[in-house]
Amino acid sequence: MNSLIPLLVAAPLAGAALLLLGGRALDRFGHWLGTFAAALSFVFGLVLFFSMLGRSAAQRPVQEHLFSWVPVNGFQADVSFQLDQLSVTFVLLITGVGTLIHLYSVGYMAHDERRRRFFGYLNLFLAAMLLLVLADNYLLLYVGWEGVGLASYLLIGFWQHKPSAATAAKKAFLVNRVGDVGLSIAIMLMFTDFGNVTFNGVFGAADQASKSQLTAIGLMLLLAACGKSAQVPLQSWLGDAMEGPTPVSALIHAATMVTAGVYLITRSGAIFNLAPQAQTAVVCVGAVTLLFGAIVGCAKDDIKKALAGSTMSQIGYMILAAGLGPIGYVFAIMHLVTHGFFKAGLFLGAGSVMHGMDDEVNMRHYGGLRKLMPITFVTFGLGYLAIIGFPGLSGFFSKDKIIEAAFAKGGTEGWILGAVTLIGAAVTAFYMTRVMILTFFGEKRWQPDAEGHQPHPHESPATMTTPMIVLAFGSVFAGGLLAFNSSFLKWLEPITGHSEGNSPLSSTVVTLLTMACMLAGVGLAYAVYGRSPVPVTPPVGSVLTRAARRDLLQDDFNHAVLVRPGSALAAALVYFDSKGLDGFVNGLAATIGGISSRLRRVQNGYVRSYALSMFGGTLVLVATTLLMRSV
Amino acid sequence: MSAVHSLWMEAAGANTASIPAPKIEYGQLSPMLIVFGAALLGILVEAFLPRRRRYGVQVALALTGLIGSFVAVVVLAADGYGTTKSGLLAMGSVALDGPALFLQGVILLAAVVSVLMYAERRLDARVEGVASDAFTAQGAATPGGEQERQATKAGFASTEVYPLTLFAVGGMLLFPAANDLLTMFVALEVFSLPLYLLCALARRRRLLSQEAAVKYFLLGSFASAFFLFGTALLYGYAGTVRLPEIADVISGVAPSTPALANSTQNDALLLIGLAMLAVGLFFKVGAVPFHSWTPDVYQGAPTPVTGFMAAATKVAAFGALLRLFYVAFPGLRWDWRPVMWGVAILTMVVGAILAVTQQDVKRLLAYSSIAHAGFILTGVIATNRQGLGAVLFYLLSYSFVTLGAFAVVTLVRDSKGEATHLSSWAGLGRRSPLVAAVFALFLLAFAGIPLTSGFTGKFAVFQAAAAGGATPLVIVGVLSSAVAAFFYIRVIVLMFFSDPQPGGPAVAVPSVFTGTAIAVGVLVTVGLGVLPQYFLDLASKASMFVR
Amino acid sequence: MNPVNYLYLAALLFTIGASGVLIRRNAIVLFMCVELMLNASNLALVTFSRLHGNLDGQIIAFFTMVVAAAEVVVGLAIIVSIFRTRHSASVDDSNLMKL
Amino acid sequence: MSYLLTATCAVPAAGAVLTAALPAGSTEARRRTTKLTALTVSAVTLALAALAAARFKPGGARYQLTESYSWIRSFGISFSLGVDGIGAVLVLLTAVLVPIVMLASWHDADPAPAPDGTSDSATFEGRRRTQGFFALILAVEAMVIVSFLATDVFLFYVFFEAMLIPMYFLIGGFGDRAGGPEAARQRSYAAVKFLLYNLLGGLVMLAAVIGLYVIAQQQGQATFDLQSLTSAIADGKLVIDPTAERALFLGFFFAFAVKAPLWPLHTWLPNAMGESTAGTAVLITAVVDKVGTFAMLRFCLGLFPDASKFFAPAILVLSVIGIIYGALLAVGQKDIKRLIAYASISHFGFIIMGIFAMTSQGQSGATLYMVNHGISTAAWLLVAGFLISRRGSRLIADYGGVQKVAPVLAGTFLIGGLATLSLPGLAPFVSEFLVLVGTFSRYPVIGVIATFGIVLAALYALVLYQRTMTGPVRDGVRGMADLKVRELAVVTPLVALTIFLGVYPKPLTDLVNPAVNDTLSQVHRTDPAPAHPVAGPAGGEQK
Repeated sequence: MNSLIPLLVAAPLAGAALLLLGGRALDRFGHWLGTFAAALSFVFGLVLFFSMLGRSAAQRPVQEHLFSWVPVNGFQADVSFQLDQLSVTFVLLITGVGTLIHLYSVGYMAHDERRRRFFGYLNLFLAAMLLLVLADNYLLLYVGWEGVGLASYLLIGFWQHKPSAATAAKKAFLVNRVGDVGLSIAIMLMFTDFGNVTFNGVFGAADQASKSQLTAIGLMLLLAACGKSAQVPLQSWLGDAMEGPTPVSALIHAATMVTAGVYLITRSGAIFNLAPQAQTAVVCVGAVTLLFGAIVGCAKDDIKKALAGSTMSQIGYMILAAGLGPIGYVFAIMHLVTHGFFKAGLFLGAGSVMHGMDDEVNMRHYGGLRKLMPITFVTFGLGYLAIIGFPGLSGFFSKDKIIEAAFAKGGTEGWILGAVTLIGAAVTAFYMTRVMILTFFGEKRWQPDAEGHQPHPHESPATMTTPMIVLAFGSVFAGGLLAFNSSFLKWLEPITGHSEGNSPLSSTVVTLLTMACMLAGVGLAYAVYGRSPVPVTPPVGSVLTRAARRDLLQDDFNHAVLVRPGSALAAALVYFDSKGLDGFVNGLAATIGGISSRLRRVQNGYVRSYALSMFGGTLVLVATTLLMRSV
Repeated sequence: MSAVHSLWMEAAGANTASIPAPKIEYGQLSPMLIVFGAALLGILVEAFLPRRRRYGVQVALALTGLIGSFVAVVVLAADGYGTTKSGLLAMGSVALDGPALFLQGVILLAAVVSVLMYAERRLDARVEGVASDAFTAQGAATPGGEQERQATKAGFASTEVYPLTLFAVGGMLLFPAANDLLTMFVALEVFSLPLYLLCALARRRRLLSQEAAVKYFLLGSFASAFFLFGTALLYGYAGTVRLPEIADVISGVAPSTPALANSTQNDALLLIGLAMLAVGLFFKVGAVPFHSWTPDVYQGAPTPVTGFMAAATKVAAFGALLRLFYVAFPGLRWDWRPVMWGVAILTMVVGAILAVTQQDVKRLLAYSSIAHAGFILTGVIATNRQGLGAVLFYLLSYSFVTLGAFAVVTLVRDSKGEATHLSSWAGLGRRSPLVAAVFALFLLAFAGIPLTSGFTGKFAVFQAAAAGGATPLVIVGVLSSAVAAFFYIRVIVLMFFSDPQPGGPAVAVPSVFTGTAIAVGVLVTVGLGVLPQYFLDLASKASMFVR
Repeated sequence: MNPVNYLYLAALLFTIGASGVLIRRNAIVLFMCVELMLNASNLALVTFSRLHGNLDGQIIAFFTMVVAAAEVVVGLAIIVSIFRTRHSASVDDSNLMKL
Repeated sequence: MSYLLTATCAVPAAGAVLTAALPAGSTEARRRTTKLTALTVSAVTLALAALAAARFKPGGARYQLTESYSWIRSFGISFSLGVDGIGAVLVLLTAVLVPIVMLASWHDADPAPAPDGTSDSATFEGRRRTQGFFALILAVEAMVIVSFLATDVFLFYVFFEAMLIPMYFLIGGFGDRAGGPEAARQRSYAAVKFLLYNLLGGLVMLAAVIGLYVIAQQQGQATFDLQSLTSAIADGKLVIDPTAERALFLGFFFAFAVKAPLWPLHTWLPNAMGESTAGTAVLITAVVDKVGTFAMLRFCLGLFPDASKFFAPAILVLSVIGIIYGALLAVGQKDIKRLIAYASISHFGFIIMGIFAMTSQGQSGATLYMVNHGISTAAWLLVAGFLISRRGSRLIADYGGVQKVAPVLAGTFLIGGLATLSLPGLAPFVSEFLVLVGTFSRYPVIGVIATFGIVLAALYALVLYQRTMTGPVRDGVRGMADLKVRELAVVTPLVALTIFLGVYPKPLTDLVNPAVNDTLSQVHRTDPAPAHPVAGPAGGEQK
């Protein structure tokens, strides 16, 4: 049975290899091949899941060692997998949502001549992501970690002929690389501290290490998580990543890859639990991002960028929860799963809208689409209700738990975090309502495209709507299912551990507060956007709005602090290299040449001066010889 | 000398009946005797043979003499005269030992190759329908004058260059073997005087040639005067001019003449004399600051003669220098070494730096020869057996590289004769890759690139110097090698990577003579680079002076 | 007279000769100065011979004279030929080759 | 005594002579004969090298398959060859790359059309151009292999220096025809710069070689045999006083640092790689330069253990500067090949850092890095060369949108770039990470700074890809052909190796580890022990 674990990764990897190397012969059915590979992996995942269900909690985690990968004396890293409750959760999410999105893409990418390659990249992504969650050591995790980065790079830049897409892809990879530095250093720290980089080894020895060492490792892991999960301060790439095809945004930049940071922190709980300062840092990052993303989401007119802001904010919730320690791990993962459903659904809905609107993304050019795209409207709407935490739907259960956990942190910290999460909930409700109203309600504000064609919105084909419907089911029921009888808590607890904390507020009070915040957000949005016609051109807005439209000036900041000085430094070094180092050498050569030309003048062709030099030389010789004796 | 002297003393004693005939070991002196004999025959040929037949006879005679002499050297060496049976000849005025035989062999081989280059008559365009070599038709004729034109037309040739060369070779054979200062002085003059004349005999650019001769002559005799005065002072110090006896006096084994022994001037005489002798020899090897004649003379002299001078003169002069410092003045090591250090450093550095901006290939090679003199001096300074062997080996390898290089120079010609300006060498590698490649090989050997003889020699010399405690010299040597490499590479770049000039020089197809000369050069250069063991052994076996 | 004085004279002559080489321009005069240096050496040799009481120095002097004579032959030949070409015996005119 | 190693060096050497001696001619058939001959010779060399590597037993003596012939007895010099794990992988690298380079340079040495439209095949040079090019490549191969196999310091030095000459002619004589009218001048400048820098390094090393010999001679060890010297040093039979040892170390190291090249001695590399053909550039950076880093490991550390330890911190600082500096300069380049050259400088910083971190991870990583950098840079550079030959320009700004017209070319170029930025799963990652972890465990600060090099690597690699391959199709790029069969044959093995060694580097590490352990014991260094070692068998199924 365990030998199925490598096949989880191998199936999509083989699919990717076939699709990318296969040539044009595969053009006709390549997309189905890709979908099949994903589905196969999902089936393997299910089989493994059920076999795991059949074992007792202590025997659920299994290891599968393939081969020794990097063996150098003390440093040993193997290609070896670990499947436990946490990873199987991810496996199911990844392969499940992944399969649906493959299916969706069959329709969405139908007219793209490079569709085969698109599926190849998607399969590659799945393989890397599965490797990430299945690795039993940090170095192999790192392979998956960067592998998903690569897939993300390839898919964001899939429409490479668009310079904006190519730039966005590069930016995503670069920012992620900064995070990867953190992961690298964390692994090196683990090696120097423990002489080991496997999960079991490191976690087993963690309690012997000093707090400062653990804090350092924790902070470096946080840096990695920030990069991958688009958390402040490495958040800037996610908005731009929306340049990729919408299925990509749904799968990678909403449901799975961006949540890898949450996985990493949860997985490394043994380290974080012993490093409170690192945990504090995690919580702060989560809290800041939570608000940051939400504010950005309020200001964006591009539907995908608004959703991206929302993703950032929701992952902020998860990171925050993960930073709370055993109080929050389970809920972080739970929110991750529910978010995977409803956010993927929302993105697919947005893709469906764009599909119908000739790839228009500006919500101010939408309006009144609910009648023309009923399925999209309903599925999107369910996703909307889920995300704002409408009671009974997925988001309600998971988000509510996180808010409770935030309060449960205790002390001033708990109050602050609770307040932040509540504000976040309100703002979430506001911007999501805004998205709903702008897109599906109100009057038509459709604009002709560059060639003057009016859009003719229409419902998407079945390959696209089916996944949306499935995901909508997930958005509605997943939360309840997981929360029911605390089944998810019990499932994960052996891996992550759990503690209740001591909340100053009862869970009912928290729920009520959350409800109130949500309603306030919805109401405000309706007051602003629902009661009066929405202008096609955005109003100037307040300073905050303008800043939020520019992603709260994050790019400007990066540009001013990193890019511009960086390019200036590079230019200066280019100059230094040619004028300084080379100049020094050339100068040396020129000096020798100069001495040579000057010395040459002594060779003036006159016998007498030659004789003089000989005579002078003789005198010096005689004098030196005599002098040497007298000394 | 003292033998001659005692002869006189006894004569003064009116004991005429018992005048012993000086003992002359003709067999062991045969290398020199053969060469001098051939030279004398050559003069007879000049005197009695009709012009048309002189060329062939002279070439044959010279080659026979030189090769015969070389055979004699080899036979002597094989008989062990270089090692176990080494000793003094001609009543102690000539030494027969390893270094002498080794260097004589090198000089003779270099001379053979040079004579091959002399004999080349195919390179220059046929002037007035007559095959012409590198030498003027009539040395006495005014350049560009009617007389010269007529002589050329008549097909005259300066065949006297062969006996002249043989005389020079004879002197050179004697020079490193000379065991007293007088013999050394005589040998110096015997090989210098013919060279002065040879310099003046170029066919083309005769003004330059004559200028070279006059410069060489005046400066050369100036230097000889120093050498002679140094001899006088040393004689004054030691009362003898025989090198081993001088060494004995210096080391106190044999007390000097009482007349001067107590004089406070005593050591001054010795040291000044030593310095002046050194001047004479430094001049010949082209060490800075006694080098200034080298570029001018190398440039002006007929190229085969330049090659001969650059190779053989340097060998002979270094031989004498070695014998002087190793046999006569080993006890004064601490006095002369600092001076030698200075001279060696100056020579390496100035030679290399001055070469950087040269535009004429012959001058470039001249400066390169100066730099090489510096490298060899580092080996002399080592004052150990290793150093001696290393210098011997270096001289062997250097002479063939330099001969080969000058031989190639004779090939590159335009309408005015040899095209020695570097700009006309541009793109040579594209027109005549073989010639350019051969020249590049010689340049690389000069630069000391491994797998060429230049590298082995440089390694041997530097190694000996380092072992002798002259590490700073090695470092200076290495750095100036780097500078030197710059200009060798510049020439290679010019030949291979520059576009040929329109109307640039053509490469003449040589006859078998120059062809052989170049081939020997290539062979020795590569051979001593790749498989030097035999010759290193030879040099090392030879590296013991007889006292 | 103290024979050492001859040594001083020899040194003086040698210096005069050397200075002459440095100062004069005419090739013949230059050459004569060189001869003067050789003869200064001869004087020194002979003097030392007297001081040491052996005859080697005197014999060397004879050799030197022969060598000097040979040098004259060669030197004059060269100088004459260059004079015929340039109609000048000034060594300063012979500087086609330099640098 | 087997003759396998001698054969491995002799075959390409003889091949070089043979190729050069093939009849000249400008006809296609003649040229093809030349090329096929050279290719066959290099294939035979590869087979011999593979055989040698197969015969090598990782658990056995440090040097195996040894051969020794007296060469210059006077100086204790012998023609001694022997292979250790490090040498074996590098010989394999060389033997693998040379045929690929030949195949990639198939038409680089065809007679170039002269400016006036006529072919230069009329000239002698034009007719011999092809022979010359391929003979020079084989000569370089032979010399490099000798350098990797030499167990005699002098023998190594001789070939270390001598290989400059064929390299010099390769750089100066054969350009990529993309430089415009200035090209010839630039090229000869680059060739001279290459030669002078390396010659200076070599001469300084010569002084040190002599010094070493003299010291050894004074203590009765008049030999250049590496093993005798190292064991004499280890046994205390040969004692070099610290000052002298440091001076000698610097002499050796200087030469290797020029060749490698280490900042700030690197400035010859961008010129040399920029102006030469892509194939030559691969030879420079992937093969010849490796001799420098290889020699640091074998000679600097083996002969001067204490001095190596003494200078290690300073060298690490230089190498980390090189990493960041090279990467930053790569970012600032306008010329594709110069960009790759600066990227290589950054990578050489990693290699040198790994060597002087003096940990087994660092040194094994550095050795792997040499191989992986060779393979991946070869792929990147050769594809860049194909690109440049299509457009006739090296300027990044002249390209754009290539992926639209030549997707396979763009794809392989991307893989090359990804390998350069050490993407996990590709070979360079393993080595880079080992170097970093090895450095970090002893010098954490330097390790951390160096780690930021990976961000810059991503920057230059992706910027290059973005500017050349993505975006709208530029005018000069329209109609550009995709990779041809020959070009695919060049790229495929490289890409395959890059992936294979990224996933399964064990065959190489098994070869390299014992030699590295031996080297470390020569310098009396052991890996820093972890602060809190994991009890019991750590991680996986290791021994």
